[in-house]
Amino acid sequence: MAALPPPATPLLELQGIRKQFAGVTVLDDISLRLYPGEIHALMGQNGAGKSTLIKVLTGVLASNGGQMWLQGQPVAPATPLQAQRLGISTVYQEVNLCPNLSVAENMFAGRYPRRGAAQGLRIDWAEVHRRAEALLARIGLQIDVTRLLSSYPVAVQQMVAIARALGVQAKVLILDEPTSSLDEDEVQKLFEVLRRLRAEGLAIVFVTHFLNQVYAVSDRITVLRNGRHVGEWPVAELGPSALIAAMLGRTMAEQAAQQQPLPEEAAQRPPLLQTEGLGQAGQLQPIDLQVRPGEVLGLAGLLGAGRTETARLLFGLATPDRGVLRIDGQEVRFESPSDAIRHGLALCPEERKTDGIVAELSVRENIVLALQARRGLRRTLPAAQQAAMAEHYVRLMGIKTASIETPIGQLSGGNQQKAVIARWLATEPRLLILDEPTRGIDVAAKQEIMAQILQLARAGMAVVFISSELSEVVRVAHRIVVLRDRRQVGELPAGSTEAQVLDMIAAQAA
Amino acid sequence: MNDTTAPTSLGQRLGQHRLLWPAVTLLLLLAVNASFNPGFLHLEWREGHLYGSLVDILNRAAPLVLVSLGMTLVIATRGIDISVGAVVAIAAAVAAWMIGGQVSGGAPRLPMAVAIAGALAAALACGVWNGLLVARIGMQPIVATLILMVAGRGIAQLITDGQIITIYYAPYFFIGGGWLLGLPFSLFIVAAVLVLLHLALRRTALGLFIQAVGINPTAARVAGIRARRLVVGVYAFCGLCAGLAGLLISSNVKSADGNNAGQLLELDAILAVTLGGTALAGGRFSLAGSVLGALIIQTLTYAIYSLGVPPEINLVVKAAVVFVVMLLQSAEFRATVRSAIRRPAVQELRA
Amino acid sequence: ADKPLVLGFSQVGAESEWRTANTESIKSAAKDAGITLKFSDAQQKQENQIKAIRAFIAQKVDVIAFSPVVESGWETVLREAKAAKIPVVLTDRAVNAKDDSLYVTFIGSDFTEEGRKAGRWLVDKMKGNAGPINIVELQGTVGSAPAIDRKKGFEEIIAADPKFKIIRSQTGDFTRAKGKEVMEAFLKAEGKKINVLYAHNDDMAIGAIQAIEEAGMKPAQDITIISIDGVKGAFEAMIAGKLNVSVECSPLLGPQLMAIIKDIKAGKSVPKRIVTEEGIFPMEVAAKEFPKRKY
Amino acid sequence: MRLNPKHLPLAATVSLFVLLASVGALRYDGFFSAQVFLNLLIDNAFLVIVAVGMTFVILSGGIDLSVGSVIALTTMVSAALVEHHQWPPLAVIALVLAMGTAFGAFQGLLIERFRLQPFIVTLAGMFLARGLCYLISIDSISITEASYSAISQYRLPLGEEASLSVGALIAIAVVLLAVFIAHCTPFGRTVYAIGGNEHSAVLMGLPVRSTVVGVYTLSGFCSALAGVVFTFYMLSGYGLHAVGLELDAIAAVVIGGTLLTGGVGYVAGTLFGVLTLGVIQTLIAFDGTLSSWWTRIVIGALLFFFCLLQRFFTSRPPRR
Ligand SMILES: Nc1ncnc2c1ncn2[C@@H]1O[C@H](COP(=O)(O)OP(=O)(O)OP(=O)(O)O)[C@@H](O)[C@H]1O
Ligand SMILES: Nc1ncnc2c1ncn2[C@@H]1O[C@H](COP(=O)(O)OP(=O)(O)OP(=O)(O)O)[C@@H](O)[C@H]1O
Ligand SMILES: [Mg+2]
Ligand SMILES: [Mg+2]
Repeated sequence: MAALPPPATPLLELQGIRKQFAGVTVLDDISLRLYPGEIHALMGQNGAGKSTLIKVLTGVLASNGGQMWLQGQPVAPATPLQAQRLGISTVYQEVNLCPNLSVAENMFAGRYPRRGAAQGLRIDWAEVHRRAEALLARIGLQIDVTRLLSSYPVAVQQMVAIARALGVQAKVLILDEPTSSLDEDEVQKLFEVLRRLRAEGLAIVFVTHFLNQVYAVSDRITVLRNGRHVGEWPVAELGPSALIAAMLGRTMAEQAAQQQPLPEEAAQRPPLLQTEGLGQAGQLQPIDLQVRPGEVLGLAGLLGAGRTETARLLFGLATPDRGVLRIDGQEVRFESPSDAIRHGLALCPEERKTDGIVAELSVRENIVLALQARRGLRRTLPAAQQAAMAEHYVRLMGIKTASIETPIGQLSGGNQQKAVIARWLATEPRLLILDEPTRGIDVAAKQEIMAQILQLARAGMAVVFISSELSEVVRVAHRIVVLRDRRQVGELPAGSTEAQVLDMIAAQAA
Repeated sequence: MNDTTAPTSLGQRLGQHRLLWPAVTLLLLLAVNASFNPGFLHLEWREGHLYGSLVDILNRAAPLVLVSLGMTLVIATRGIDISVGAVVAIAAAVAAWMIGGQVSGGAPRLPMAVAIAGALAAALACGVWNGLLVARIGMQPIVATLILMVAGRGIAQLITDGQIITIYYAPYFFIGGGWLLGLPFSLFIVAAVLVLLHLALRRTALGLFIQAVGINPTAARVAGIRARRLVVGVYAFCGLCAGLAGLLISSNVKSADGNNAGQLLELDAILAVTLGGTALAGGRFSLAGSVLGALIIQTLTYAIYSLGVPPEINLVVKAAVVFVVMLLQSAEFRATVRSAIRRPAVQELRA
Repeated sequence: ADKPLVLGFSQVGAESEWRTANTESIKSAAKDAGITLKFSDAQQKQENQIKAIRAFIAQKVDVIAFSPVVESGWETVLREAKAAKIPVVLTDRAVNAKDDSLYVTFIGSDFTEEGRKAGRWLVDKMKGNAGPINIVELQGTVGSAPAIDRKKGFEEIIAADPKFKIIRSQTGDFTRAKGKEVMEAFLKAEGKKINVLYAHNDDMAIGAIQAIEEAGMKPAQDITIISIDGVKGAFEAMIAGKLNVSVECSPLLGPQLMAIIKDIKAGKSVPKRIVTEEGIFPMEVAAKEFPKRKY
Repeated sequence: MRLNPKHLPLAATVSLFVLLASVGALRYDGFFSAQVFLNLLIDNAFLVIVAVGMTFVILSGGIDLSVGSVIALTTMVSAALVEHHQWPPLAVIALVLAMGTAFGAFQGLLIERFRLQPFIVTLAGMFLARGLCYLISIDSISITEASYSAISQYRLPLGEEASLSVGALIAIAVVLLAVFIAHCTPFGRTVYAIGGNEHSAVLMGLPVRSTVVGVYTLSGFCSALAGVVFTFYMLSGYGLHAVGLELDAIAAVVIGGTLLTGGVGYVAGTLFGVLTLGVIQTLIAFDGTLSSWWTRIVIGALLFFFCLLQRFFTSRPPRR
């Protein structure tokens, strides 16, 4: 397929797109060509300008220059509504739906099937629900569509957003990191749908930080770096290392080796955190965990396996109604996260938009927030120390920001995530729980963060590591606890493979 | 989205300062007053203190400024407190009842310090009550404080037995009517609260926590901020401010009126906070903005009195000024005006 | 068969001392007369009064009495009372209904007359003065009946002589705090030009007196002060020589009301309009009168 | 039958209303009668109508403080035109409805076009509308016009001793229509979406701008309609009519289970919010022993217990 030469006229063409925020140029002379019947990967590091380009192209942001043609006609959508009317359907990076509406409504808002007299004033709810279920079934999700969107975890919300975009008759489909918290199964189902749409002649833009996904579905790749256009290649002509080089502007060192079992003397230490039958009715079956200082415990499972729920119970965000939680052998009960934090715990939450960032506060304030909360109101961190700390983490994690006083809401998604991780590293916890920490983070930064975690573990910190990316889990974990259907189903040692984990999950299904 | 170029010169930075437009409004109002009323800016030394319209405005604005400060913090945490007027009445009633006394003057029923402490304690208790309803029980701030707004005036009238209690004990008059270094003593109280609050926000993490809770309560909780305590504290502070305002008002008019003291003060306070540029959605706030907002309101009121505006059109004038102020503050409006001015000019060039 | 009479009384509110004295008078008089009182406070809202009257009708009380918040807008509900055969007595303020069979009688003061009394007193006092006499006026709440009528009555009298001039008139909402605040502004704007202050109630006058004193002037001497109501505070001010005169507006309607109710129930005919006895108290008689005051 | 958790606040409000009413019926003679309950509707018809308009505003995440003043202005304009200028009633009603709608639309445009805070815009609107009343007349104007009086006194008989007024019928119609708009039309659903997350609603391609203007326009219309009903109720125009009504309306909406932050709530809840406030007042009127200040304290206390129980019933385990 990819061998076919592209048709002469692009379906959508952008030229010389420019975008500035308060004088800072974030897009500079960007061009992009989309042909009918292709999946086009838009690649770049965190903060390269991918999401901004998408927002300009769909009328969310006004551009500061450049032109756009759709099927040869110049167009300039000024609002997302206009873009939709032109046949551009978009899934934006963060889940941008309304939590207070039902799943079905979120999928059909703005284009409800109507019924009744005179072109239909009245929404046909039965039809809405039927179509919503059908659409979700296409990407393999069977849920109650009349329930509120907010009652589902972010991964489900992400799939609902995708389903919404698939539900319209579009010419162009844009997906900005749609797979960032989906697991392998869901991703495969999504790809099947994308391939079908490609066959129908849609042009699809696909943004991701997972290189394997790029090579699995896309036909051509456009790479951005620092708001500039680096180049456009057919996928066959740009191998992974060349792609990384194009994105970073340099080559990347080899990935760290697989995690080794915990050294004998470390394994002998008494557990820092221990649960005995900890659970919550309807949310999580009783679960037994132990984490030792210096140990990285991986939690693996599919969507809805109960990993997030486990983390919330450990951190006092949810209240267990059975079982015991011990820290240093002492039984504890956490009423709120601040109790957990005082015992040296930290949780980097899964949903950065709702549970993580405080959008209007600066990067500095976001980074020092948890540490300051632990120190209390009065023992304020001096301004100089705050700045130094923020600068340190901005450098360490490679956070791309104009300054440490920039509101964090203005950072790109991946950079926000890095700042939230930095917030928890700054508390120097004894036990760090990371729930999908690498969500939306680019390849280079991912490596940096994994290295950081390993180094901290070597220095004696205990880590609970949760990720939908099995490859990450098997790489960093000393032990992997496998969950399924909100139940603990087994444990695997360091050095296990992804296949072994999947086998364990599947075995239980039988 | 903000597409302007980066501020470079001092002038540009000043132009983008968020207090610019409130300050401009205040100056405009003062200018209007001064042009219609030549004696307006005149200050003289009379009986050992400054005398003049400006002093009056500051003195009258003192209770409103205090309440606005408390309200600012409440609003910053995404809350609202519509009970402040009632709390003013309660504090005034408690103080007046405790001081009691006779026409002849003479000794108060309880020592003045006790009366003041009692009034402030009552106000603080009101604030804590509001805070607990909001933070513990989880009621919506507007209904939680509506309860006290309705019941509070009843409580105040219960204390005063429905009468206006006149206070005859002269030392008490100093709080809201006395002079220190030639200036009204109330200004010193306001200044003290302002300085303390400023220090508390600067020297401790209070400001950071309040904003974090106001912008994203869930994230703040996950980050380990004890949001509930903070919210209770903020409402308590707001109650305390209202209590102080109650002392000022009752001392200034030498009486406590359970029904009318602080009537509609909640609206004025919220208006002051919003005029000062703080959004009701919570988060970023500005104390100086609220002070400016309160001064704008009081200057406007004063202008209405001193310009001889007929009482029937007081409200229309007030509405007009509020419309103008908020339009001035809106970047979108200024952009519209600018482009409306520019467009004809461009057309002329083309012609 | 001697079940006590039940009276449903809907009060305007408790917005002033005058009003509380009025309520007190009615409550104690009902008790003395052995009448069961159903009391309802309308918090200054006409809607609430109408609701209360409907509730009284539903409870089948023997007599309904109320002090209307405003004069207009009572036809419908009074018709309902009439249909339920419950006699209605108005106190303190009248209603303007075309059909005057809707109520039995009206007991109360005449706000316009109070304004006139204040005006007459001033004309009398300023007889020897060639003028011009500059008056500032502190009005009650904009739109309220006493504010409108007291202004009207006062203006009616002083209009006869061009030497009287109202140079400033602003609302003080019937409260001390506002009265003081407005007077402060008047003093700054007009200074020594002000000869007379006319306040629509005592509370505003008391507030204004403080403002005058704080401006370094002598109330009742530098500025002649007239107010209405005759509450205790006003007498204290007069005794202290700070207020020239207060026109009485008596709130003590209770005993009269109870007597009328008994008459109505006994089937006696009652006059349509009963005016309460009201005096005018200049500062000279204040000390003598003060011990007799009940409110 | 299992209750959808979405409907829990609504169910709580309704049951608490029933509870309060039962308390009244048990304690006071004559309380348990059809007319007492119909009076709740008759006496609060205008409040129901404004509160319905307010519900949409609050659902969209805004607030409208101008409603009480718009009612006053409507009564004033109606009375002045009918009494002083002898306009035909139908023309007057059409005019005031158009006027209120335009007033709402004006506020909505300011809010939407210049990104102003609804609170100040409508607060200024509140000052303006009331100020305009005084420009017409500071005194109250009685309406003696025949058809107004006839409508005011008309009662639709329901059985033996019970009847409903025209205003109450209009209020019921408004509630039914509003329930339909809120739940079965794209406009209504867009209002919920905006309240849930305005930014998302924009990105979803919903007509946010026109809906925001529409919401305030609707509220302006409802206020004017409530004003018309109020004119029937009072047969007079007065600048001090409906003072503080905005707070009652907001309280009714919030008590009805709608979140002030927007996006969550029901029109039907608002109806019960109004009825609850009404029943509290009726209870106090029937009691008849409370002094002015105890009246306030008791209203406050009843509100407190109501909201407390409501919270108690509706508090759910946290998300998920
Ligand atoms: N509203 C804004 N104001 C100022 N700067 C902004 C704003 N939005 C984005 N930026 C800046 O634009 C740059 C590009 O951001 P963008 O979100 O497009 O990155 P991205 O390529 O999507 O990154 P990621 O992979 O992390 O999602 C970033 O440096 C970001 O800080
Ligand atoms: N594919 C799915 N279908 C239906 N429900 C799901 C699905 N995925 C998640 N859920 C919901 O998620 C809840 C448990 O999610 P939880 O967040 O604890 O699991 P998780 O393993 O962390 O999943 P995730 O990878 O999404 O974070 C369940 O209550 C379930 O309703
Ligand atoms: Mg992005
Ligand atoms: Mg999870």
